Amino acid sequence: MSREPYLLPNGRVLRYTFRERLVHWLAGVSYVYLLLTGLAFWSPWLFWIAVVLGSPTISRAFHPWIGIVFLIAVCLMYSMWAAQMGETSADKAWWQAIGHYIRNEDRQVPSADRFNPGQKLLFWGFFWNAIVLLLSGLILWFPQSIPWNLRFLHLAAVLIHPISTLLTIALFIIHVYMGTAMERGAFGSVIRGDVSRAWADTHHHSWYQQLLRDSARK
Amino acid sequence: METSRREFFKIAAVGGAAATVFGFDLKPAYAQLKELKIARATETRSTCPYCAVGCGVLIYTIGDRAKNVTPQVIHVEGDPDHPTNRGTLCPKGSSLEQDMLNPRRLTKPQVRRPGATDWEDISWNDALNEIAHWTKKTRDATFVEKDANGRTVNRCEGISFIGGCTDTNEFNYLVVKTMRSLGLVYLENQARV
Amino acid sequence: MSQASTEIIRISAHAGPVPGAGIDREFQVCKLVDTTTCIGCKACEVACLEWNGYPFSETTFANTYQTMPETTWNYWNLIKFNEHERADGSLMLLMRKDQCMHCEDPGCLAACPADGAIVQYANGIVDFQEAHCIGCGYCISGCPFNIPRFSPAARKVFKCTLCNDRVSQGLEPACIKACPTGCLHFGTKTEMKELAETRAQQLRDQSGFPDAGVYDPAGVSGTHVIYVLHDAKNPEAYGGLPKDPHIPWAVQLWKKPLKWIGNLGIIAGVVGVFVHYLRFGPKVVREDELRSHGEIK
Amino acid sequence: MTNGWIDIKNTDMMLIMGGNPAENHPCGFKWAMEAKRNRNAKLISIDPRFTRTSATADLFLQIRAGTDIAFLGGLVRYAIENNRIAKEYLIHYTNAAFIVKEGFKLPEDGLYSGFDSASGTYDPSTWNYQEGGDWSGKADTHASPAHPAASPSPPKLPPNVAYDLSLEHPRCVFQLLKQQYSRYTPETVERITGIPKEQFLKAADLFTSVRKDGDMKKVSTIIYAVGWTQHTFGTQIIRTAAIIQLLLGNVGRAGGGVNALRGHSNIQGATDMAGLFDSLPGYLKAPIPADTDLATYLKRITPTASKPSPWDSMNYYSNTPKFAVSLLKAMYGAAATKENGFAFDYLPKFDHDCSWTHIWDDMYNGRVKGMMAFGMNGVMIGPDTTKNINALKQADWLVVGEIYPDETSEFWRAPGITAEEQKTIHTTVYRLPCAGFAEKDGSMTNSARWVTWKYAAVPPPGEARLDQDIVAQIFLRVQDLYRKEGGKFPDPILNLSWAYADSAHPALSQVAMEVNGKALADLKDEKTGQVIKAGQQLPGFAWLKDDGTTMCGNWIYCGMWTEAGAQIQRRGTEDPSGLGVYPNWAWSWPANRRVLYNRASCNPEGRPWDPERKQVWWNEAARTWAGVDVPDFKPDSPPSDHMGPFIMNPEGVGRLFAPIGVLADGPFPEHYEPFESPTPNLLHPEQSNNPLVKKFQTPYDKLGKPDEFSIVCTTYRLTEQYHYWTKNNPMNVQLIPEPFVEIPVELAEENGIRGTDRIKVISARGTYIAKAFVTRRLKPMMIDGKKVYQIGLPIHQGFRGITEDEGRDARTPANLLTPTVADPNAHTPESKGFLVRIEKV
Repeated sequence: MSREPYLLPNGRVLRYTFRERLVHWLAGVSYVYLLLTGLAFWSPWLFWIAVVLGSPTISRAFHPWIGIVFLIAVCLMYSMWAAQMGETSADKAWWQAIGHYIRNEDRQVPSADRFNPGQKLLFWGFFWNAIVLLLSGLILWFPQSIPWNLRFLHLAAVLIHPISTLLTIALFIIHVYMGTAMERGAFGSVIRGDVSRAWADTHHHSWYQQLLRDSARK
Repeated sequence: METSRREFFKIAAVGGAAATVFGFDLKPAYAQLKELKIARATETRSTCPYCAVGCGVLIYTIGDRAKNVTPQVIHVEGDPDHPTNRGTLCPKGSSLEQDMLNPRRLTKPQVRRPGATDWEDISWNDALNEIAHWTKKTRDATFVEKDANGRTVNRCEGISFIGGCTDTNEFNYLVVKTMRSLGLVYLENQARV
Repeated sequence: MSQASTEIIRISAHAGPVPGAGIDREFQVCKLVDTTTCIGCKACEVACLEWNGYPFSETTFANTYQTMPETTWNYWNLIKFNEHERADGSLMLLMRKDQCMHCEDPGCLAACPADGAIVQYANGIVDFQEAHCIGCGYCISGCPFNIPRFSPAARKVFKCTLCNDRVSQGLEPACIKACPTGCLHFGTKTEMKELAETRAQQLRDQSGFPDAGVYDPAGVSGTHVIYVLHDAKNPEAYGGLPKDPHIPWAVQLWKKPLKWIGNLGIIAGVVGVFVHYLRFGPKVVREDELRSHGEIK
Repeated sequence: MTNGWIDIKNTDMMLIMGGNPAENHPCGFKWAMEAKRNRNAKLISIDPRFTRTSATADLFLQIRAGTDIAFLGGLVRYAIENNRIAKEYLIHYTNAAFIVKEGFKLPEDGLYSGFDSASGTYDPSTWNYQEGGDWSGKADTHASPAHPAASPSPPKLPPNVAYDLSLEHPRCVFQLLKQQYSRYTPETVERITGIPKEQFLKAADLFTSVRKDGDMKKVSTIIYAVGWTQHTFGTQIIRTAAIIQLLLGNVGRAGGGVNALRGHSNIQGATDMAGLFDSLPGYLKAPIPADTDLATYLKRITPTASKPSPWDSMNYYSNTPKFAVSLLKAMYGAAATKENGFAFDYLPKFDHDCSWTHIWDDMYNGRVKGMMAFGMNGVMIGPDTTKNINALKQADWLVVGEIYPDETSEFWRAPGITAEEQKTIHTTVYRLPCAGFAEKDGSMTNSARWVTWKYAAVPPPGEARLDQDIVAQIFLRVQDLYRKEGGKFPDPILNLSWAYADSAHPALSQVAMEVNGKALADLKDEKTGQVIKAGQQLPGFAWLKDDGTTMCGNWIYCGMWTEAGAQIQRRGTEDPSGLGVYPNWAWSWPANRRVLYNRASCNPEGRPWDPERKQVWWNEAARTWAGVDVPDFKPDSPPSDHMGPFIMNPEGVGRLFAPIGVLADGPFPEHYEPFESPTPNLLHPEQSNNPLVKKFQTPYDKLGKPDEFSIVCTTYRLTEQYHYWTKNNPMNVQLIPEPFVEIPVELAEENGIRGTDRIKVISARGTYIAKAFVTRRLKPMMIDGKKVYQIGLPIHQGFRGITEDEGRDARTPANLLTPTVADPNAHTPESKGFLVRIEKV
């Protein structure tokens, strides 16, 4: 864990460092671009998105390159957060209490560490899907280089790429919803980086308590 | 003088790529059907120069035979009226356009002097004069008027003419006329081989 | 050939009505390739290249008369040569003109995500529209015949157009016109089918090919290029003509059920979180608790 | 072709041998496919290789190159043994019933009677018909008159031939034919050709099935090309085919005939126009020293009728003097007078073989000092490229008219000739840029004898000039020199008729009109009263005169450009008979006749053999021959006159037996081995080869022995390429980019060769390098119990061309390998079937 002072002098708590925020938005923006261009090719009714984003040809040409950007961002996230995304014994209890969490009966939900199990799911979901999307995307990127007798790869990619995308979309919807509407203050945490102590205590009680303990030890 | 094949490919490839630079298409958006490239071209009826089926070919050239146009070949296809080929052509006939637009064609008279290791250009006038002199010199030197038995034979033994088999009847007739009059007996043709 | 036959009846990835849909099809065009009278002369290859004006490419000898292993983005028409031994030990040199089959139910069109990049005309021609092609290559996965070819230079996919520029002006395709032996024939689908069946019958009755037949695969609802084969039971022998071609199941799954499931899922997700918000609202930060602990003022 | 391209669609059976029309004449081959599709015609392909023609065949047999006479002789035997012959046709339309002179001997030992080993020639005086009348029932012994000693003057055919219509006389042509081919049993055929007996019998049965039970309705055709001609017995192979077609009654009939597929667009016209040392336009024989004046010459070349007395013979060549005099008038105009024998002395008289192979030999030996080559790549065409290159080194000058840089004009820098050596080569070479086909107008004659006019589409590029202008300009300058300086016998040069409006640029339309001929005085047809005024174009060769009142550059082309206009420019697409005659499309020699000898398509009573394929017939009411084609016959000769249908022969009938040295090497074809062969001649090992073939003596004229060179090699063209021309065309180069050698899988395995490996093909004369094409289309053969391999290589690559100039290819012309030995009749060299060995590079 970083040595940065998490309990800021102004009475707020540093939730995400600058590097983390940068990487998050690198991933976020690239994902959105991928999502929009992808959706344009997914449905004729959304094809206009590709037109708006330059031209369909540009969209097709940039999509895989932005995919690489997204993958880089995901890898950076992995290097930053993977250690904190391990499943703990407390997580199990959290999942059992997921119904309470959904109904906002937060008192009955076990307290969460820096990342709650939902966030961990988001992380790993994006991470593994990014890998899958990369592999299937590479095949789709260079369709002419797949020999005819390895055609099944191409066909598999045709199916896997959208399925994998759909999974990320599910995660993405929840992520955006929770980060904006549901947990007020979360959005600010990836913009400015800090949250209020109350916010930290509410949503990541264990983490906050640990921060307090660390600070007391000092 | 001779554009190499690789250069030729390069030129062609660049030309093809220019229309679509990195996906930006310069063509109008809703041009669904290509224009017929021979729509108003001039059609000339010719005969394929290759095998002896004698297929009728149509040579399409730019312009409408107006005086101010130098025709240029743009396409060749079979003559559908010709009873033998009925518009069909083999791979050789189908590629005749490349025979006419070929950068390898000879376009200047050349001479290789005795002992030379390369060609040099020569004017038509000089070339024809020199050839005429050679012809007369060799004919006069090798002409036999009477054979050992005193019979008139009037032949030139020192010159040979060999002709190809893709030139016209009229050309062949002129060759026979002129060469026999020079006294040639070594007069042969692709027809032999 | 009437202009009506070039009305567009299907458009790839097109939202909304198709201009020519439901048009009264006067007739559909069809190329008949009688492999039993093909002499592998490649006149069709040359005629195709000459008409379409593509540049020449370097080839190398590969122990065959075949010009190149496969068609390329600028070489749409290739005769495939195969030495084939019959059961009685006699040799056959099978020669088959390979090109776009112009499927009635085109896999390329089904797979294409670009609006208007692939269209099908009322006469049956499946045509790639360069101007609309985005170069994604999905058509390659949709095609059961291995036909669409990606050009890295142009970043677009190309294939045989069935010379729609000629056909729309009342001419036959360039390959058809050139074919010296009449192994290629052009006309309406109905008549070509009849001609093909007659020839197949003749091969069965007169020429000792009991399995001769017509290749007009039902898996893609028939094609606008049909073959007469000496042995219709073994189309693979003719340079890998698929026995039972159809739009790949992956493409079908993707374009039909998966699309609907996905669309529903996405809509359900968006609606779901909205409903959730209405029902439960945002999570509340427990400021009161902290305040009581004196951690915040 | 006796028939034509389109006429092939009328056939029921095709024997394609010595040719590969699917590859070399694809657009003509369509009519073979039409016959298959529309008539269920069968196609038999016999070739050293399984070709693309074979791919469409009903039956393919692999034959050893150069054993075609053995196969066809076997076919003759099979047809006779199984009575698959057209008896009535045979008796009335061939010389089957003619009785041959006593003293004639068949070549059981490889030699006919009359061979003189000192000169290596035959005295053909015994190859003649017996004089006499109806000999049926007459025994041989007491009928034969004393045999006269061979006369010094050339033998002549008797006017009144002895005959036996029962065909039983032991010396009648039919019996001799039967005897000649009795040796060609299926077993012998198998031993020589390598075709297993059962396969041979299958083919023989299939081909002769058209005459099953004597039915005359069906027709079969034989189609060949240079696979037959390029042998030291090439003419005799074609003779064998003719014999078969006469035996089966297929000549003159729609869908029948013996059909030579010419390999070049105007090879037919070039032959007709006599660009050949031994003939003059219209197949007139070129004069020889013995022709001391016009009368002697005309007497020698004008045949007299020779037939059984009750029969009639038109002997059309009795008109030869008219053709010859009209030609001389065309050439020398006013200078050709009755008094000077129409300037007969202006024509050169040849005294020895001046044919293709001799040109190069005589050039090598210093006799020929200058050469003009127009559109003719002599170095590549060979045979023996090395010899031709070395011959050119001896020449003083060479003029090449070409459209691309070619090997002949650059012989002095052929691969292997160093810059040092180039300095020692004293030949002056002029390379003149000529015009391509699209830049010239003029007429060309296709294989079906159709003379078609073409129009110029574009001007020649750069400084290139029209070929006819170049020849005219050279000639006019030579003429000028003789006019100014004098010289040896200038008369023919100064007096050559050159009445073209622009003498240095002769318009080909004017030349064509001269070739057609015109009246020089008012002419009147006594019968019809029709008059042709002086100066008018002649409507046909029947109008030609031997008194100098007509001129005609080529009598067989008379009728192509008449007062009614250019017949060769006609474009009528109607074909009322459906037989593919197209009488109003262009014009066909002779007299716009599309199928030669078409009188033979009717029975002796003048009714078509097959009422469904009616070409001509006798119209009793009008007392004339009528038809959808122009009858090749005397139009008012009723069947009762029994005029023979083969009006160009003095006999009036087809020749199963070719008498008095019509062919130098025998009246019947006999199997001889190619000069390089893996086996001695199994019929007569002591006389393996054609005894009349001349052997050359230069250091390059080496022949290989089978112990050193055990593989039979043949050369051929590919459909994608045309000779040495399309190697300059990027499209054709893309189709066939590199030279290759087709070798059997078994041979490849024995030598550890895989497809695309580079290999050397070595003959006694040179080495050819190319990639191996390992294929199952060539199989090892058993020749008299010995395994023999055949390989084949295309001829198209040389040392100038697109890929050659890039250095991608071995720079070896295929004709480095071929030997300089030629057919004694047609003088065509033997490029098909020679010996090589192969090595991996």
